[in-house]
Amino acid sequence: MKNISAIIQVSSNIVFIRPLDLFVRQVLKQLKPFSKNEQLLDSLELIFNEALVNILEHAYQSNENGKVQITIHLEPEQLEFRFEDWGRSFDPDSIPLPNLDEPGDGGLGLWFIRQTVDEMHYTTEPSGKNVLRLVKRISGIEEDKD
Amino acid sequence: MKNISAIIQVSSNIVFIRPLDLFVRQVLKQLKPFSKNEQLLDSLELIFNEALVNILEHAYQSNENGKVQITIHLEPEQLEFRFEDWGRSFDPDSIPLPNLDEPGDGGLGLWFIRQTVDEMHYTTEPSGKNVLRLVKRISGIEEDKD
Amino acid sequence: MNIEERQGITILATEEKLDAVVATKLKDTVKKLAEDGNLKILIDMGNTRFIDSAGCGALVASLRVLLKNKGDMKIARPSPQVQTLFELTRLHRVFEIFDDFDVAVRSFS
Amino acid sequence: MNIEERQGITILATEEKLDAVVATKLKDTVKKLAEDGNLKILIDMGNTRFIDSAGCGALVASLRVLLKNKGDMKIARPSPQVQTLFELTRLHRVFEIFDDFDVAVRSFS
Ligand SMILES: Nc1ncnc2c1ncn2[C@@H]1O[C@H](COP(=O)(O)OP(=O)(O)O)[C@@H](O)[C@H]1O
Ligand SMILES: Nc1ncnc2c1ncn2[C@@H]1O[C@H](COP(=O)(O)OP(=O)(O)O)[C@@H](O)[C@H]1O
Repeated sequence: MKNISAIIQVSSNIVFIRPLDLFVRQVLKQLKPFSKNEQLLDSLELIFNEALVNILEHAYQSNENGKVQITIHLEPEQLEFRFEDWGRSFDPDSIPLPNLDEPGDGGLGLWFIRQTVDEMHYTTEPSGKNVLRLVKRISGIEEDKD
Repeated sequence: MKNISAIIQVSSNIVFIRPLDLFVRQVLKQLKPFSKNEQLLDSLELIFNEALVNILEHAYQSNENGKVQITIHLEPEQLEFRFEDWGRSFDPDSIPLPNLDEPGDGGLGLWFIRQTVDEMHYTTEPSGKNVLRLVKRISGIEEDKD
Repeated sequence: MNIEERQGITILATEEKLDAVVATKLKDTVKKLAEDGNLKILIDMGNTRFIDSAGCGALVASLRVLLKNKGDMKIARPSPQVQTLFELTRLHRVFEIFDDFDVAVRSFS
Repeated sequence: MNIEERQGITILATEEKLDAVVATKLKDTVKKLAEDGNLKILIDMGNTRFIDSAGCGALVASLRVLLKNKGDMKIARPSPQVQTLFELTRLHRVFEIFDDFDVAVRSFS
């Protein structure tokens, strides 16, 4: 398989959450091994959604005029989601694990992401751009011709 | 409603057709008056799909290494789809109407598009970039909070 | 796409979308079925929400293959979007179309 | 979201997604129901394919509101994705969950 990429730029408007989640799920669904693995699709849809919602809610604090750029990049052996925003930055290492004995206190999103991906990198560039890169290694990614 | 835009860049790979169609439908579905008008959603999904497929099949002749950039732009009174490609160009005015008495001869896609939109503009820039702009005027576009 | 045999009729059920992505596959499948002697084909569109120009083209090409082989192809359960497009392109006069699946099956005999 | 009354129980059916987009609406709806004296609430997730952390948070907040008002909230028919997430977050120990809708309704009496 050749590499497959999509770059999407939207404003930080919640109207884009579901369309983007579906876009990603639908791209993956046409590729092996995702096409036959609903559970894998579910978990990737979930972390994509959590990362995007965090940008709208935390980086942009629900201000709908922010810009979000998302890159989906597929290689035969890995999947990468890259999120870029120009809002508030944060230090992921400072975020504590959620306390599962106190449900409802939040903090689940980043924890879901960390549990699912193989690599997570967050950097703030001097220009003020924040980049979150999520990498999941999956072998044998290819187009499903059936 | 503030204007809503999305810009999407993908390679000319058929794996993106369905995800993009769904993305567009899903964005529109969250806005009035589309949310309560399945027929309007159907016709916009159709022409978006026809324009995209034409680029993959005709501008890039099914070569999957081409680049396609799509802009969806919503204002309170109109919807615009803009498609940019760097493949073969053509002259839409030279394309005859389909002969409905000889079904299966093709030529339906552009005809569907023309029947649906209020404006269609196709230009080839000196750089070789082709731009297809489809504009549909629809009054009262706004977020559907229900 | 799902293929089933019932009372000597081959029922080909199309999926959510009958679009450019699957148009060639549909044509090839029907051609192969006809070559293997399956000459009564019912396209069951009950699960199909959406058709595009490529899907319409594939249905016309499939009908041609069957007629050439002295077979027949009919269509069952088009969705509103499919029905609208058939009417716009006048394909509702070209295809024999049934809203009821059982009536469609019986119509072959 | 769809709300129905059956045998003194308020059944709130969630849609395809119980996500950040509708989380606030769910919390507000349950709060309003509780304030109006509807204290037995069944969240029917039979149509819900997907839940996220915001959806989980909204369910926990809703349960809290009901318990504070001496009511109760239960959950029926979680999808595999929903069930998986409940287990991962240990919410399956917090909520009373039923695979069968009728059993869930009867459990209130
Ligand atoms: N993209 C982001 N930009 C800024 N802050 C973030 C971002 N993502 C997460 N955070 C911070 O990390 C915290 C934990 O995030 P998360 O685990 O998703 O839980 P929640 O969103 O429920 O608080 C957030 O409350 C926020 O302070
Ligand atoms: N984006 C495009 N780039 C180049 N040529 C195009 C493009 N769109 C349409 N065409 C030309 O116009 C013709 C008619 O297109 P259309 O009405 O969609 O029918 P069909 O795709 O079935 O031929 C095509 O056959 C092609 O020659």
